[in-house]
Amino acid sequence: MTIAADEAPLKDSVDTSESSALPLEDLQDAVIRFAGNSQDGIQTVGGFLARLAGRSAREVMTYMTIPSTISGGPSIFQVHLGSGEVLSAGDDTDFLVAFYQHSYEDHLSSLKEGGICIYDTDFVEPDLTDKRYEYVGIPMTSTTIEAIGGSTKSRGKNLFVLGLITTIFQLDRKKLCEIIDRQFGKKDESVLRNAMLAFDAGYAYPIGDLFKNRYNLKAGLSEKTDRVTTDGNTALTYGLLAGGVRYGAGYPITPWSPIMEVLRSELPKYGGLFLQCEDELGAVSAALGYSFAGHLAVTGSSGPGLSLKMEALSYACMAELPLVVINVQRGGPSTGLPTSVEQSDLMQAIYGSHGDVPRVVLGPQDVEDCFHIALEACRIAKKYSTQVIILSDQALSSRIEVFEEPDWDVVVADDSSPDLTPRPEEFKPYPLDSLTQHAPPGTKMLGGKYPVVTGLEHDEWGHPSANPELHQKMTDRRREKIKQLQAELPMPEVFGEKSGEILLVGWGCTFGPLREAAGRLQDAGRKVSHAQIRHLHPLPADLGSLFEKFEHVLVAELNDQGLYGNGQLATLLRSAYCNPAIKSITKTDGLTFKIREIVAGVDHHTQISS
Amino acid sequence: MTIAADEAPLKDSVDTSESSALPLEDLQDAVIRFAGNSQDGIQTVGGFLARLAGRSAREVMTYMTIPSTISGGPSIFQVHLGSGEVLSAGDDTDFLVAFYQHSYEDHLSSLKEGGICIYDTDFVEPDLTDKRYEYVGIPMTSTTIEAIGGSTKSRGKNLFVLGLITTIFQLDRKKLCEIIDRQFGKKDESVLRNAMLAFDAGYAYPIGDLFKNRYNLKAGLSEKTDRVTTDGNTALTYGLLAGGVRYGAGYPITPWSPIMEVLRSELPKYGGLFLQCEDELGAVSAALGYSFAGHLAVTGSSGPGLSLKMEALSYACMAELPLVVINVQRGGPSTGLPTSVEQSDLMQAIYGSHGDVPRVVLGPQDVEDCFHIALEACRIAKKYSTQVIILSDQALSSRIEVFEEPDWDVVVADDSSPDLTPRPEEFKPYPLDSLTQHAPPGTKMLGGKYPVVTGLEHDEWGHPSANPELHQKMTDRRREKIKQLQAELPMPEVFGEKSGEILLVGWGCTFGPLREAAGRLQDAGRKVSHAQIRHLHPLPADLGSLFEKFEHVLVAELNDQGLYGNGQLATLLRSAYCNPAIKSITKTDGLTFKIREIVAGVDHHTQISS
Amino acid sequence: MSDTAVAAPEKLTKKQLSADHPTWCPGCGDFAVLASFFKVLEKLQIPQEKIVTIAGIGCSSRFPYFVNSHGLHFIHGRALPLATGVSLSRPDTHVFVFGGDGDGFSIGGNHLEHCARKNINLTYVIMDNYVYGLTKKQTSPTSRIGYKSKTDPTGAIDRPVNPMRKLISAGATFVARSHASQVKHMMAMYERAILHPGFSVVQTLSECVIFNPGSFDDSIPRKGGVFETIDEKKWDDTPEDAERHDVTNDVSAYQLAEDQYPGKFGVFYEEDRPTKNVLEQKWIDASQEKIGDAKAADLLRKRFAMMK
Amino acid sequence: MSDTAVAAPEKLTKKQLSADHPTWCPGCGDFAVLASFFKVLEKLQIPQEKIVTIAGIGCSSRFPYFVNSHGLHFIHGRALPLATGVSLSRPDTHVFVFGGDGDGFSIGGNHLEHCARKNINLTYVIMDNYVYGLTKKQTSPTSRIGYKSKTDPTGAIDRPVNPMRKLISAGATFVARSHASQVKHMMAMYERAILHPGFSVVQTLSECVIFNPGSFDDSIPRKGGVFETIDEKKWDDTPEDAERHDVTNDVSAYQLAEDQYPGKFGVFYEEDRPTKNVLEQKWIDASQEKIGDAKAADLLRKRFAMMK
Ligand SMILES: Cc1ncc(C[n+]2csc(CCOP(=O)(O)OP(=O)(O)O)c2C)c(N)n1
Ligand SMILES: Cc1ncc(C[n+]2csc(CCOP(=O)(O)OP(=O)(O)O)c2C)c(N)n1
Ligand code: SF4
Ligand code: SF4
Ligand SMILES: [Mg+2]
Ligand SMILES: [Mg+2]
Repeated sequence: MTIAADEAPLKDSVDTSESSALPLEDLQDAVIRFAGNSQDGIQTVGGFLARLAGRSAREVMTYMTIPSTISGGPSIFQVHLGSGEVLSAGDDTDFLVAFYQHSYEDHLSSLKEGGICIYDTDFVEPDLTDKRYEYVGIPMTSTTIEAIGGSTKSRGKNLFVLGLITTIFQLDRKKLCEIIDRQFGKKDESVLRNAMLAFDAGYAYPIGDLFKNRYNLKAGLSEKTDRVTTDGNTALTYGLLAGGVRYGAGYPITPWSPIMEVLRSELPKYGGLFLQCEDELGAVSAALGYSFAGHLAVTGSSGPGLSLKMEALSYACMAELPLVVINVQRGGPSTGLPTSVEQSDLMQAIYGSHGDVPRVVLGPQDVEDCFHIALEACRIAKKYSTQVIILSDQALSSRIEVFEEPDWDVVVADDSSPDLTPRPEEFKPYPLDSLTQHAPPGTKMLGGKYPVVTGLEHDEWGHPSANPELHQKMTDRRREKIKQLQAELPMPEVFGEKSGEILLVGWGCTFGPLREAAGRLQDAGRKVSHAQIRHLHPLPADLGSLFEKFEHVLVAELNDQGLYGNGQLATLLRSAYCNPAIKSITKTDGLTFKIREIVAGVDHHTQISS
Repeated sequence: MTIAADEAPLKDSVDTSESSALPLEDLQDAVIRFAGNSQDGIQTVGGFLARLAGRSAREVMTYMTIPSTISGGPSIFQVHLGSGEVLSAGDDTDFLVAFYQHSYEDHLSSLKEGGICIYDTDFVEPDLTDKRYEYVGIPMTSTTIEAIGGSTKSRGKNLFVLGLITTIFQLDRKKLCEIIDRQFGKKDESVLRNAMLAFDAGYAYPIGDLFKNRYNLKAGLSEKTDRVTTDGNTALTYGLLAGGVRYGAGYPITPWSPIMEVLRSELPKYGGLFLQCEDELGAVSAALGYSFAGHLAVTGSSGPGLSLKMEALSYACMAELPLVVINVQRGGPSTGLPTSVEQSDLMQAIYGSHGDVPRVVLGPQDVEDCFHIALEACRIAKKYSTQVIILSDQALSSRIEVFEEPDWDVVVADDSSPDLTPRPEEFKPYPLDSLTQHAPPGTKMLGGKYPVVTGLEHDEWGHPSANPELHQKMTDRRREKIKQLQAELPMPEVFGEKSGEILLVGWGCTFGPLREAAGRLQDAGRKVSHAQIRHLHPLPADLGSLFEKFEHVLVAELNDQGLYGNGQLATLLRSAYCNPAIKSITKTDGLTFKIREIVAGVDHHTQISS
Repeated sequence: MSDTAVAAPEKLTKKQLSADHPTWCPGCGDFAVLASFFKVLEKLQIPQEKIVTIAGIGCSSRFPYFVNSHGLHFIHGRALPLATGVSLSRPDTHVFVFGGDGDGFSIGGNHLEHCARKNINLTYVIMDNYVYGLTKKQTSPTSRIGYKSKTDPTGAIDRPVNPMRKLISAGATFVARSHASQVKHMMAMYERAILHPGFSVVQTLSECVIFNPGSFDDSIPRKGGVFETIDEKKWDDTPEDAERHDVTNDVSAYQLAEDQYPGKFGVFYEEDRPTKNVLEQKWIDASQEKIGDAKAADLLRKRFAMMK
Repeated sequence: MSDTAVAAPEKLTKKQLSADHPTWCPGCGDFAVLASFFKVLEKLQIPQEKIVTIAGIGCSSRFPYFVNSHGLHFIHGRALPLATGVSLSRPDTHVFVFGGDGDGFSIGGNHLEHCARKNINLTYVIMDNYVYGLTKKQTSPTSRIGYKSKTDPTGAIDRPVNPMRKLISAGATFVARSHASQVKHMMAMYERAILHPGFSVVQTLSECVIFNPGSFDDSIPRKGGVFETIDEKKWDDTPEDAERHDVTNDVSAYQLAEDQYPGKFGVFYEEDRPTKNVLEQKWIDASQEKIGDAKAADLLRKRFAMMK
């Protein structure tokens, strides 16, 4: 059953007249938090709203929590919809939709003063004497059951709420129906019917007596109404495909698994394949097998799995085999907080392998950037025959954002089959003075001598040697090629003036909160700028001189301050530039930064020192 | 057959009268390099000379190279004997003993001008026109064969040379015979007899026409003649035993294997055991099993194996299980230069695991210190329930030095059996405000609730929790206990003034060359001091203020300068103190520093900036 | 595991043994495994403080949280070597390892094999649901060919591990197979495994009702399947006995394990071979006898004298 | 490995195939393995540039340096998964893996098992010397009980791995055993292994003359031992044939492997089962057929349309 939106079974008789009589209030943006249990399908609803934003010239950012028990448990999905730029999922919420008493109790404090708590009267008994908020009680569960017919119990409550939100916020019902149809249309006929019944029950729910207003989310700046709505893991995955990755190997782990699952399904279409291995050691080895065979390959994992790949990554450096490595970071140490965000694997990415192992580390700053960083990683890995680690994280992995579709004719990599052109007699796989790619199997060696790729120190021909001068020269070679890359890296974009009192510096998923914080401080009259560093190792060459133009360089990161009071990126920056203006704002509570935490950190450092 | 020295089969008729007629030259110290093949037993001879030094109030340091092929190959053993402090194996040599043409050709340049090349006329044809050196040709091989009787071929040549050296340097023949006897006395009777025959043939060799002098190595400052002569691996191993380690697990790898081999043989005597595992992942896991069971345990490896332990070490941090971890570093990346020295695993030791993983890293500065650092590691691991990584290296592992026997009544740890005293109801394994040890299996929990040790974030009782504040607090706890250790660490000993122009800083095996270089520069009138850092992470608390008192803080390390021009320790120090006076002297040629390389590095940095 | 009959002063009950309420999904097979384990512990009356439950990572590996005993929740795939450390160094404890098919046969497959050949004294229960549960439905090494997972959207193609054969050939000294839907059978298997001196393993089919529902219906009689148990030789010289399975014969055990879907249930193999625990202890005893009552300091002093 | 009969234009000779002179100790068994490998390659005339030799770490694992072909010397224990990557992504090449008992059965034991069940198309020669050679005489997983090594000064106590049983139960599709002192036998085994389509393994006893001298004398006739070869079934309906070994029967193969010292030599097991290479290629072909001649950009465009 496929129902085009205009054929959607919304009965004409649905009476929305009463609620449409409410006065309209214009909103620039709104933060809505759905709080329930993971089984309630609130992610689905959140995803629909995000996708609608992508189709209706609005911006969106989402945030969700995942219960740590297998059988599910309390979970939230927060949607920040806006007409201007939406940079974070919002510190505080304007609307709280509470499904259960625990949802209400745990999340009420997230509401701004004057915010509205919409609750399910079938499960929640709010304390109406708390006058900081407004309360709207609706029998969500029973109304849904009534609408669908008793059998399916409370399933569908999420779509009831979606209907409700649609009417409250004057959302585009037709587009939403299309989106619902695409999700459920492929399933059993009854599934779509029930979904639409629940949706309509919410849409038609008489809210006239309950709300003071209806709301109008103004259309955004972007003209485009055909933008892409997706999460960071998905963006990253397709970036790899666009970048020319045709082979991959991995082992499941949260939150990396979705990347490997999509690659496993997609790669055969591209003539490649993804191998699920027995463990991460096998996975990185198989990936290096592809590289040796002449392909651009990927492996990845999350923290614990990355630790297991460190020995083979040391080999890859010595053998100069190209490889893209994904680490979707989560809370550590050890199994830690597997479904929370943290940025504590940066040092490991750079320094985790034994020996002097120069390699490249990149950090995408938002969902769209996951796509572009993946492309860049592919390019760098190939050009420099090096390993590029992409540090994504749990927040980026599951967060939904809207962005413009890439220009495929520009971004898609050329033919990525192995280069088997015969190599001339004088071919050296590791010349001291230039970049090269090794000769993969199948290549004829015209000089008659075939090469062995090795993890032992070796001469220019790849032949093992323990000659002291050679080890020095080859160490130089491995370092200098990464410095050559460094020379071509762009400086990070600076938001605000290029000199001033404070430069806020961050990396990865904290882009939004940092930029918002900078904006807020600028509005308050302070000379604050912001730069998000996407090239973490090597750092862009002129970064040190940018830093010198600020009184304070405050590096905000979701990791620990360590033994010397510096977060991981701050440690790197301080050591590279020896600039005591570089200070840290860190935390490890498994949550992303709130704007006010950054502002507080700025106040702290600038008061201390002024 | 056990021959006491005075019964040694040295015929009275051996005529040493002729050579004893040579004039005696007093020497403060002498560097002798034996260059041959690994099969020639030159290590044995070097070891005998070192042991003799330990017994005769002289100082010694040795240095050897190991051939990289299994079947053996060119190899050297260098002995630096001295009456004063002997800090390095010597940049240049006074005497070269060349067994083969290749030995002569490869090592002639190691001789100081005027140095003496003693060569085997059966194999070597030197270029006598090179007047920089003196030459003494002796038919070592044929004389040995003659002495022993043809059957054993050139075996025994090493002892012939030892005899020769004994007579040239007026060494204590009686003590040497005791040492030879101890080595060979347990074997077949003929082995000892042949050894003594060869030794005596060398001892009696008529050198009167060949040498201008005989030499007298003056007795040293130390009164002691019963000091210990051993290598770094051995010293470390017995340090662990003295420190209370009773259980261990590992997997073989050069140069770590000797430690596990000795532990495997020794531990049963102490009531414990060492487990050879299927791989390094199994080994670190088994070691954590012992820790959980209430024992002090050790695991170890070299670079590649350490990489494999990184995941489990992240667990150990989260679970707060005590563990001593040895890394006998070698040249990297990957398999690299397995029999060369390098200090390139420091960053990995500190930052190699995923997540924020505070742990302790120590670096012994000489062979004696290997023993004491091991003791200290045991103490810290137990007291702070933490993981202590000891970074030894290939040079320390095989280098022989002389030192005083420890005072066993002081150093040996008390009873190391698990603490199974019943725990009271209020017992918390991870209290926010104090150090504790977990309750090992077998402990009665008087409150009736039994604990689970976990790698998930947890509350004070060890119960998993994803509570944001708790994760922050527990991260603080894990960091602060290491900072507590930091507060009790002693400052490194400073050689020279506590302020001045230059502070030379190093860690690990470079102690000797750095101190010698500092001495040489001081002699040349420069204000140079030296400090070797043994506590690498955390660093002693006041290090930063020491550094401020010097114009230049030059950190010399055997690793690469990295992307920003800083070696690994320098990177840490710069980031901790943001002191731009901290600069690097680095190299990676698989060899230890020569004094002149350090002096050149000092000149380079002080010229650049002055 | 052996030496279990030591009775605790107060009687150990299921109530004392229960810790957190399991976080498994309602209907998960693992509940029954836990319940059976409790019952066997009640029966054997092992002192509570001597019970040690160890696990890696997975749904099944959360087991230690649900047992009120000393426990350790380790990293993925390495529970066995960790447990080896406990077993070898603390012969006074009773070491149990629990885990899933991914933990045991995929990432942990090599440790399993070496633990088996070394015959480490412990009991290992593999809760096999033919899928990665915790990470939400990827193919596991025991997933059947054709099984549709997130990593095999068109159906699994790799030949699965045959757990019984793997264990028998690796040298495990007690190898059995049971089913979470058969509490009595499970209890019997666990009890025998615990009483076996050495490395004892019970693969227990335990349905993942979320990601692999119905996977074991073929072996559940009330769902129309057949629960075929192994008829063990009684050595009673009857003609019937000739047909019965000799659990000490590794080749017939291997043969018996040929068909694994649904396969047979019961003890496949049992062998009396000295444990590594005993062999190492012998060496320790011999060494200690040799040194007499020398203390650590004496031993060290003596050794250092040799280095002079 | 399969598909090997493609003749190269110029004839491939041992001379062309030789690279560095091996650094093995004089007398090491590995020399003979290398020589036999050269002879088989000469016979099969695989194009030189299509030969890929891959190894982990160990004395035996230095093999690739001695063969003038594309080669890779990897890290300890992981040669098989690396070779898997090459085999799956480059069906035009011939992938050979060489290594020792430590590399293959200790640290690499799990990869071996999973490579076997997945039936990756490659040929693996294990040069088994019952010891760790490169690291100088530690006990290996195949060291015999009682063997005195640096890690078992009083003699090894752990039951060794039974390589044939391990391989058969893991699902390797060609499992054979040979001896470095028997060049003709080795050549026959290697040739059959190479011609076998799928995962083929030849355990080859190869004496370490330095650390385990005389270890295989029991199986060397000129040293008074017995070299007992497997008498394979000829399917000729003779009464003698009933006694012969059916290489397609995994249970009798398993049984045949019971005694491993000195054990039997020859092919224990051979099975015709689709390789993972073929199965994955089928999926690739089906996927590509479905998408017609869509280019990468088209596929991406289409996918992104779904995200709007
Ligand atoms: C090193 C590492 N790799 C991967 C993971 C992710 N992971 C956790 S459990 C698991 C597999 C779970 O399957 P199984 O062992 O069968 O247990 P089940 O959940 O089915 O009971 C995986 C892959 C991890 N935690 N650590
Ligand atoms: C991760 C790691 N662990 C350990 C080693 C050390 N190592 C190198 S080869 C080897 C074992 C060699 O034995 P085997 O595989 O039997 O080969 P052989 O030398 O006997 O031919 C070991 C333990 C290493 N290189 N890397
Ligand atoms: S996901 Fe499956 S295995 Fe995990 S608890 Fe739920 S039912 Fe059990
Ligand atoms: S040590 Fe042994 S295995 Fe290694 S090359 Fe020598 S003889 Fe061969
Ligand atoms: Mg499972
Ligand atoms: Mg071997």
